[in-house]
Amino acid sequence: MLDKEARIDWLVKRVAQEFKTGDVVNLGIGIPTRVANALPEGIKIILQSENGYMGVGPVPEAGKEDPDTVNAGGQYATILPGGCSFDSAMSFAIIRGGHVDATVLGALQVDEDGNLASWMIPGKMVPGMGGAMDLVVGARRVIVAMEHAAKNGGIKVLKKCTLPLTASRQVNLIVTDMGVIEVTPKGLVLREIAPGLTFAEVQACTEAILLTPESEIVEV
Amino acid sequence: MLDKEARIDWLVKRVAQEFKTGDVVNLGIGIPTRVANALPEGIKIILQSENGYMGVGPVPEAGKEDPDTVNAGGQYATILPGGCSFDSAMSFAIIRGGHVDATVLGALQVDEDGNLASWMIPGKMVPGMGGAMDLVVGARRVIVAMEHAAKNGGIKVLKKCTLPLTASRQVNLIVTDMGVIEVTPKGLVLREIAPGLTFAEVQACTEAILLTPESEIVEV
Amino acid sequence: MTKVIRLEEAISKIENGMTIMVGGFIGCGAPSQLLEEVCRKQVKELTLIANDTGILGDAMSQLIVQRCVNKLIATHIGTNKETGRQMSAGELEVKLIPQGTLVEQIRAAGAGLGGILTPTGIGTLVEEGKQKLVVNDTEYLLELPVRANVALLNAYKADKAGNLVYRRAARNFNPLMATAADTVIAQVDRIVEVGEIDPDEVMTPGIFVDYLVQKQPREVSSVG
Amino acid sequence: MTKVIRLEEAISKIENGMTIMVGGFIGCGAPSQLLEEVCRKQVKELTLIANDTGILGDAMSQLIVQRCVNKLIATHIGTNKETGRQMSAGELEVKLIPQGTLVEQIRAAGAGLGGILTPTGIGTLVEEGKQKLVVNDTEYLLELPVRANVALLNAYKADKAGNLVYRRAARNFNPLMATAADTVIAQVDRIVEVGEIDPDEVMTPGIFVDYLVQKQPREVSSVG
Repeated sequence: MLDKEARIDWLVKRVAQEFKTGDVVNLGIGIPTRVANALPEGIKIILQSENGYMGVGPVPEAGKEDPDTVNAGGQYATILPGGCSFDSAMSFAIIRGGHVDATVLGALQVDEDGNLASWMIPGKMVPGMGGAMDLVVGARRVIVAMEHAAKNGGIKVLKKCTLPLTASRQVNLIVTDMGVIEVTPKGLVLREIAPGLTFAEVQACTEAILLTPESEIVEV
Repeated sequence: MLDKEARIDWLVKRVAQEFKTGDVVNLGIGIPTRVANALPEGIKIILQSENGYMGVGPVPEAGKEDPDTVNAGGQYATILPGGCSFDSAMSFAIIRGGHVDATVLGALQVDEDGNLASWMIPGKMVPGMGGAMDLVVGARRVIVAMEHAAKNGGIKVLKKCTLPLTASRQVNLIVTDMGVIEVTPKGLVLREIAPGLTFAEVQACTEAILLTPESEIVEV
Repeated sequence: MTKVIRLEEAISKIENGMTIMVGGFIGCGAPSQLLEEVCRKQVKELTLIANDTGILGDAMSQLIVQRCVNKLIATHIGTNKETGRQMSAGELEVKLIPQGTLVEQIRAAGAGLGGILTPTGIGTLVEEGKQKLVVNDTEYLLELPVRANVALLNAYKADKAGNLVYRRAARNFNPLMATAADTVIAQVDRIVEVGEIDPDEVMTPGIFVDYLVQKQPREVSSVG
Repeated sequence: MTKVIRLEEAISKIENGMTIMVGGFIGCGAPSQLLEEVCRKQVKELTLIANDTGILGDAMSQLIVQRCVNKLIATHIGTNKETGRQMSAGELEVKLIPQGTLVEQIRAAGAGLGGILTPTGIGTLVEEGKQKLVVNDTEYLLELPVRANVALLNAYKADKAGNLVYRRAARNFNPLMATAADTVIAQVDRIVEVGEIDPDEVMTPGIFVDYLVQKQPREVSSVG
């Protein structure tokens, strides 16, 4: 089995394979942000930043930061040639109107109906949903990219989310450090397993029942 | 009594007295357009053109026409310094959102409830409402500027409009070549009479009962 | 993989029976050369969504004159007498909509909204068949999104990524329609390289625009 | 009758208990000097409408830290821990709204719409207490307009007629809020004469803007 950092690398590279040139993609904070640097040779996607521009470029060189050009996480950013800026109404028209091909974001929980919980833990952490609810409803494809288990070992891929939802039935794909899971009408199909792991090991870390690509319930 | 052209001049000048410097005003085609050139000394208003700009200026000199700068009637126009252009969504946000202080427009009929008919004569003339319905609903003040009687002598200031309405209960002031009529909860009050006319002469050309400024019903 | 294509190829995206949106306001900002090609190709049975049908003689008006359209959604048809004639004769189905409402319906389609509530049209024929809602003691009409298969636009400047810049009153419906059609084609006066337009100058993000057609300069016919 | 006034005079328009809207996105495009003056003047019991409450230490965050606000409408408060603390302690009323919904609510107020239908929030806590409508077999939430007494904005450039130009990601909520408040005050880096901004460059028409405040250059404190 790979070590943790290598497994995250695998996850990030695997998400990056989901895109084709010209796709408009919104990447969330954290692991999803790393996808931008892991694209296969020759694939060029257009990154949207929901605070108001298209064509997110690399982090600026030290000393060249522009206080008016930050990403949705508040960090200094750049705009690539061919990019453009706009107000929040246009930004969310793009998002809600189905003009974003894919959004990649983290999750607290995700379940076999494609429900997503990512914005609050009642009584404990209530940062707010920001643009996440619009992104998850509006993007053509919703890809959850996260570590398979919570830091405390808690299970995150559930039969039914227990935390307040970000959106109902919108997740299409779950890519974790353990594998690639597609949300289908029949349930969660484990399409790929991370190097060195077995189906049973992934299922053991998952509450929802995983299906094989042949779409049969697997005896664990 | 003044001749017809002089009476229209009186009407136009009288409408122009309704504004104060800084007012945002939308002027309809025809008689209303003439108001721009009849403003009292020192009064500067900001004219909006619903096809997409603020700061309508004078007609351009011959040879200096810009095909991208036309008014809502399709005629060549200019934009004054301090003006700005925008798309139709912003234009009607300005109009519907209550950011236009007054709209001045013509009418086929207007009645004592402040109803306005200006956009169609069934089976005869159906040009469409264009931006008129939004202007009449959205402008803070709606001023009808028109000849008191129709070309065929027909009466236009009625008890109840018979033509399809442009909007219900939105007209505030009716300025005609015969007088200035305010729409009040009690009914139509004839505030001013054009030079050389009598109250009885105005009432004779009006179906709705006109009230004196003292708000008493007058025996004609 | 450039977005810049020839006029004929662009208009080949429009099939008989499609719904098209066309920018412009009484001709100003209308994509005249795209429209001429639609007429030349004799595309038929179109549903046309536009502010108006131009002034008799201009490119927009010819869509009606040449009977490419059998259903029209517009705000004003008074500047093209042929539209009124075909409507009266029962040859053209016409739906008239308040301008501010049509604008919001197109925007709603582009922005993924299910509709908007407007006070415009309350107490008029525009109410017919529509749901009314009361919010804070005021009555509103629920107006639904309006979208098209193809949008034909006019822009002053574009880069090869499809970012568009409009000029003066020629902007009007163009940027809204860019968001509300499956295929978006813009006729452009000046096409520049990627990077030549400042991000803040862009009025329509390039992601909305599928094809760009270079507008051809025309000889101005001398008078007399 | 110029719109350019002093900072102190501008902030005197804000009274205790008012509802204010403030542009900016985690500090970027926030009117920092206007906010500092609100704090200095200790305006109290404000309802604040903003995307977020800044990063602890910046001007926006100080509105919360200095307890100028007793009700907050925002989309995200994770970057200012004091906001969460006051909320948990019951000292601050917080209403969290999806960002795209807040944007449309502000726009609706400015554009005279009675509300908009959005799919965002269906099946979540955001539904609570809201009317649902079904359009073309899809469920939507009816979201109502949101407006304020005063809007505090940040712009890069303005002319003395109040026309505003924003820069890059500093645009965000600023142009929307300009349309949805009784009094609109903008902090501006560069104020130029009327006529110096091209009509097509303007992002917020001057008619929306009541007052302009010249942003004062600050000495950049050297590190270490």
